[in-house]
Amino acid sequence: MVEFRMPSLGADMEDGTLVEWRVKSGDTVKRGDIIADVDTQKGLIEIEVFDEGTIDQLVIKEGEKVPVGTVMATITPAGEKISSKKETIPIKKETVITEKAKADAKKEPIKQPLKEGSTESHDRIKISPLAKKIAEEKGIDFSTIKGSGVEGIIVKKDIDLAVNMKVESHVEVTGSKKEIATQGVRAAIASAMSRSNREIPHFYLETRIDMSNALDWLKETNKARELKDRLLSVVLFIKAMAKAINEVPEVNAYWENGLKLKDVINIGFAVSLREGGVVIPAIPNAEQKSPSELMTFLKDLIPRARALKLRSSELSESTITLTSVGEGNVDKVFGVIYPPQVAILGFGNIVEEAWAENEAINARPVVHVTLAADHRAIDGYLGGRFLTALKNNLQNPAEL
Amino acid sequence: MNDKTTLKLTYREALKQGIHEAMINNDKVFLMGEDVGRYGGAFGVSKGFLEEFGEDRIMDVPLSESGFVGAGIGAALGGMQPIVEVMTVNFSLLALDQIINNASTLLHMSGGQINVPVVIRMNSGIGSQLAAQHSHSWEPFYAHVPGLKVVSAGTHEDARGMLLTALESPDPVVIFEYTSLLNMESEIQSDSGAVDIHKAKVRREGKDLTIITYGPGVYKALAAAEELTSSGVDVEVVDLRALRPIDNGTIMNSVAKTHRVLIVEEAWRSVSISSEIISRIMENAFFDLDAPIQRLCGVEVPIPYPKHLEDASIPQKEDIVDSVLKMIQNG
Amino acid sequence: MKDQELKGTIFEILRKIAPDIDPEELEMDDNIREVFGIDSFDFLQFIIGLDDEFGIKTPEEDYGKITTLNALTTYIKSSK
Amino acid sequence: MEKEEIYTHPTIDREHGLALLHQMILIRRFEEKSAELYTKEKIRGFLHLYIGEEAVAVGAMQSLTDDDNILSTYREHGHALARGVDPGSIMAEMYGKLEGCSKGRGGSMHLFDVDKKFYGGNAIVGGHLPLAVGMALASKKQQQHNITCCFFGEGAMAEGEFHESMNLAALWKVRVLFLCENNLYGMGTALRFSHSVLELEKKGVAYGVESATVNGMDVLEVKNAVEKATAYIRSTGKPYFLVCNTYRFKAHSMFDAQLYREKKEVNAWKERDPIPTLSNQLLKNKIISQKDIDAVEERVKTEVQKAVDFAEEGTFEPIEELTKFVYSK
Repeated sequence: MVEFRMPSLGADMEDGTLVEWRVKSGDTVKRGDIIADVDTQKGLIEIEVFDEGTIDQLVIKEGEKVPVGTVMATITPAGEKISSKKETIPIKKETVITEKAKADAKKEPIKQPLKEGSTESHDRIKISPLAKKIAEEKGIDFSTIKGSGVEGIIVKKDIDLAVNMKVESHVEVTGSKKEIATQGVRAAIASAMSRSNREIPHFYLETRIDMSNALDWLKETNKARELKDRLLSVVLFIKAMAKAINEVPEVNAYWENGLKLKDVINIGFAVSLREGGVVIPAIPNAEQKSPSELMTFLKDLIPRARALKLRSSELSESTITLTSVGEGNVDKVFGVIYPPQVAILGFGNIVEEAWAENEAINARPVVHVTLAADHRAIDGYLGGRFLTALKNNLQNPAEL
Repeated sequence: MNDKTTLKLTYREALKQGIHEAMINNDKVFLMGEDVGRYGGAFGVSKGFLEEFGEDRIMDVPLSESGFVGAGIGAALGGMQPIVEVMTVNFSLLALDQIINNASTLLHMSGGQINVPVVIRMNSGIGSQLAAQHSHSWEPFYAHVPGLKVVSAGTHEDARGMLLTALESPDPVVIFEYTSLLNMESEIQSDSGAVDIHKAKVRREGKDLTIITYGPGVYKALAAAEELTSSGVDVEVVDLRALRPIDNGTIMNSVAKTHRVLIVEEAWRSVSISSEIISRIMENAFFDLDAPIQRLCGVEVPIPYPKHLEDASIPQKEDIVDSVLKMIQNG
Repeated sequence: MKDQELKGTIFEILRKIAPDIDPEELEMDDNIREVFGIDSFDFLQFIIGLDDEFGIKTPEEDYGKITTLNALTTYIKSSK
Repeated sequence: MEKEEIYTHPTIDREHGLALLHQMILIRRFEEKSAELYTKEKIRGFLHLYIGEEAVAVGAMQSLTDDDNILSTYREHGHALARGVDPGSIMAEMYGKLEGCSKGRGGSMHLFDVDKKFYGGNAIVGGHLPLAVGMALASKKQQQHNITCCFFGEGAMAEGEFHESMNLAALWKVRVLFLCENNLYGMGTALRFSHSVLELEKKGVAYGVESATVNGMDVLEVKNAVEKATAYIRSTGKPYFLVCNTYRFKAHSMFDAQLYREKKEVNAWKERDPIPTLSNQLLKNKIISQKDIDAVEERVKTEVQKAVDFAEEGTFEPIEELTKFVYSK
């Protein structure tokens, strides 16, 4: 018995509707005879039969729509009872190419096996792939780091800094987070200072500045202000320094086989930590801030610095540094330059000292100011002009 | 320049020397194209060749791009080594059926029996206000077709040497040459000859950022890089040269070094070579990226006729400098 | 306001300025700024604290009169 | 029907007559089997049957030598079989098997056999005409005198490439036989809807190409016409344009309801079926007997089944080989 099935006339033909049988059971058919008319999306098509013999049974009725391959009729083959096996074609479709093999061929092998995300879930932190890779390799939890890249994304520079802040000598890190952080600070200072010593040929200048005008102005100003808005002398130092930089820009630069001027004035303000160590956050565009703006800025900056809650960008943007002796009765400090800067200004305490002027001596509030500078970049003459400008600026505090 | 002597010549001159050497090397090589003979080449590249090699080897053809490009491909099937010059890439659209359905597919359809060693040279690109129909940059289109090798002669050295190597290839090679470079003078080694056509090339070493480009973008990127040194930015310039197959190795090495990428091309931005390069970098050097990849491409407009608009529709040196500075300053 | 209470408030202000110090260690005549390393910046915050807690607006000239706990408590009591 | 040149039938010997008959019957049965296998989803893609046009392929191949190049269209099974491409390798190709003449990569429309100088089926109408001109150009440049024979339908004559190729062939004086199988329908478009001038051979005159037309349903007439054409080409080195008026009995391809033509017209042409046209002439002139015809049918039956078995036993190429044959190395 041979089955006559709904033929497939095109790859896009799924089914056919039997419109009319051209034969009935008992009819004999030979190869090529039209056995039925089938309607398809292309129109009515005459269907040939390829086997020879007599129609046994018409299985489907006219008007029926059936998918390709459905048995439509059975035929008793002609001639010998069972036509030679070879003649009939096996119907089963070749199991050809597994879906998976086809998919594999399309996908280009991705070179880097995708690393399993190792950091726990935290809201979407924008970090560059490179920075993330280094952070993971160096075990840095970057969730606290504030990025310095565009739109605040964390970039390699930020991670490198954090890595330096971590204990460099791989000391077994124990104790509270605070301790770890302060050890980090110590490590950062150590590496910066040794690099400075290695690379920068320091030279030093010093001067004594009469602070009478400045302090008088300060007293008058504070009298007129609310207690919480009172100014401290340090803002006058910052302002005077910023103005002096405008006059001698060479001190606000970096050295890279040649002096390269910085176009912004970010004064690194040294904040000493009670438990030892110092952090130097930058006061960006110091020259544009008025003394009271500087005061408000410091009120936010210093406590955060002390609590080690600084953004890494704040720690890396300074272009020149201001340091001071802090409390106690040391009268001057010679700083060590923070690479790649080329200068550091050191302020002692304001102390009452003998001051000789116009052949008379009297007691004046005096501050000892030192300048440490990179002799590759600048030399004594420029350093001197800078300190003189600083001195003059402090003589007329009202213009600061 | 090292001690070897150098040769000062125009890009046109370099092209001419390349063809001349090819014609001398092998008598199966012949040049066919519109106005290549009596007219001396639409851009003067084959001037004097008709007198030197004769009509049989310098064939002026009628304006039947499909016909004569198809015939060139047929001649390659028949055992010759034709250099088919399509006057400009703009006219190659008429011959695309021959290039895509015959040249690049016969090897595969015939189960490896048939090679098509044809070289198709096309002058391309923008400049001198030829307006939309004469200012196309179809590199991305041709670079999309498996079976073709596609190269871009962005320097004098490549204009001089790519053809020679292309003629050695048993498979069809499409060479993009550039109208805007024709009159430009530069120096090449006096013994400069065949050059590789499969590898990209670092035209300038640098460590801060990589510019990836091809064609007219190369000299512009180099000029921009020079200017950027004064603002302390050290740019590496990678000339793709091969647009199919693309040389991943050179690209990924550079990305691993600089971590920042700017891609420059004149073709329209969408579905361009830059789109492909960005995808490959994402696939192969994702963890070397410290900033999102940026690109400067052709503005998606049929190239306008007026000079200022034409200039504005493709990246210029100044645009490259600005983009690099912005990328560096943004960290 | 008894001395004991007064001292407690002063200690509170000090802890706000320097969280990791222990005011209990302070002897009545120790110089507060030196013992706890309070610089001019912290001291200004301290003065502001006194103003918030006791409503005393210590003028700059009086800074010298409040260097020890003793001096401080007498100063506060006298200014109320 | 247009007036055609009448050829007197030179006496044809028994052996040659049987050979022609055998080739036409092989093509006919091979195509019928292909249709059957298509309905059984063994063959996919497009399938364009040559049934009805056998006389053209068989007639033409008689005067084309082993050195001559052949370029064909997607209705190419007849040309390939008549050219001697192995039926098994054609069937395997349509099965997409590695043993196919194009390693399964081309399918029904892209049969290639360079040993037989059979440079493919081309599926872009008219796309192969410039190739033919180019191959003939290459022959000329290498002082070879072989012919490049290019089969195409009347539909291709509306393509620019026909006009460009005819002009180039005449301009460059190269040995191309432009052989048009005019089966009156470009897929579903009758001749009168695609050509302003219906006497197609006239188009050759415009390019100074020697042109002629012949009854494409009589293998002997086609044989003689092609003999004349190839002789002209070999002696003058100039191209020749021959239009064979023929007809396809089956649809354009498998999935075609043939809405564009009348059954009446199909039956009328079936009256001129090229196979009985030959066998009756040979029987009438007592050159062969009915027994001979039955023997040919039997031999063909085995040949076709052998081809099917060869295809059935063929293997599918592993996916890893996917990007082979894109470049040479």
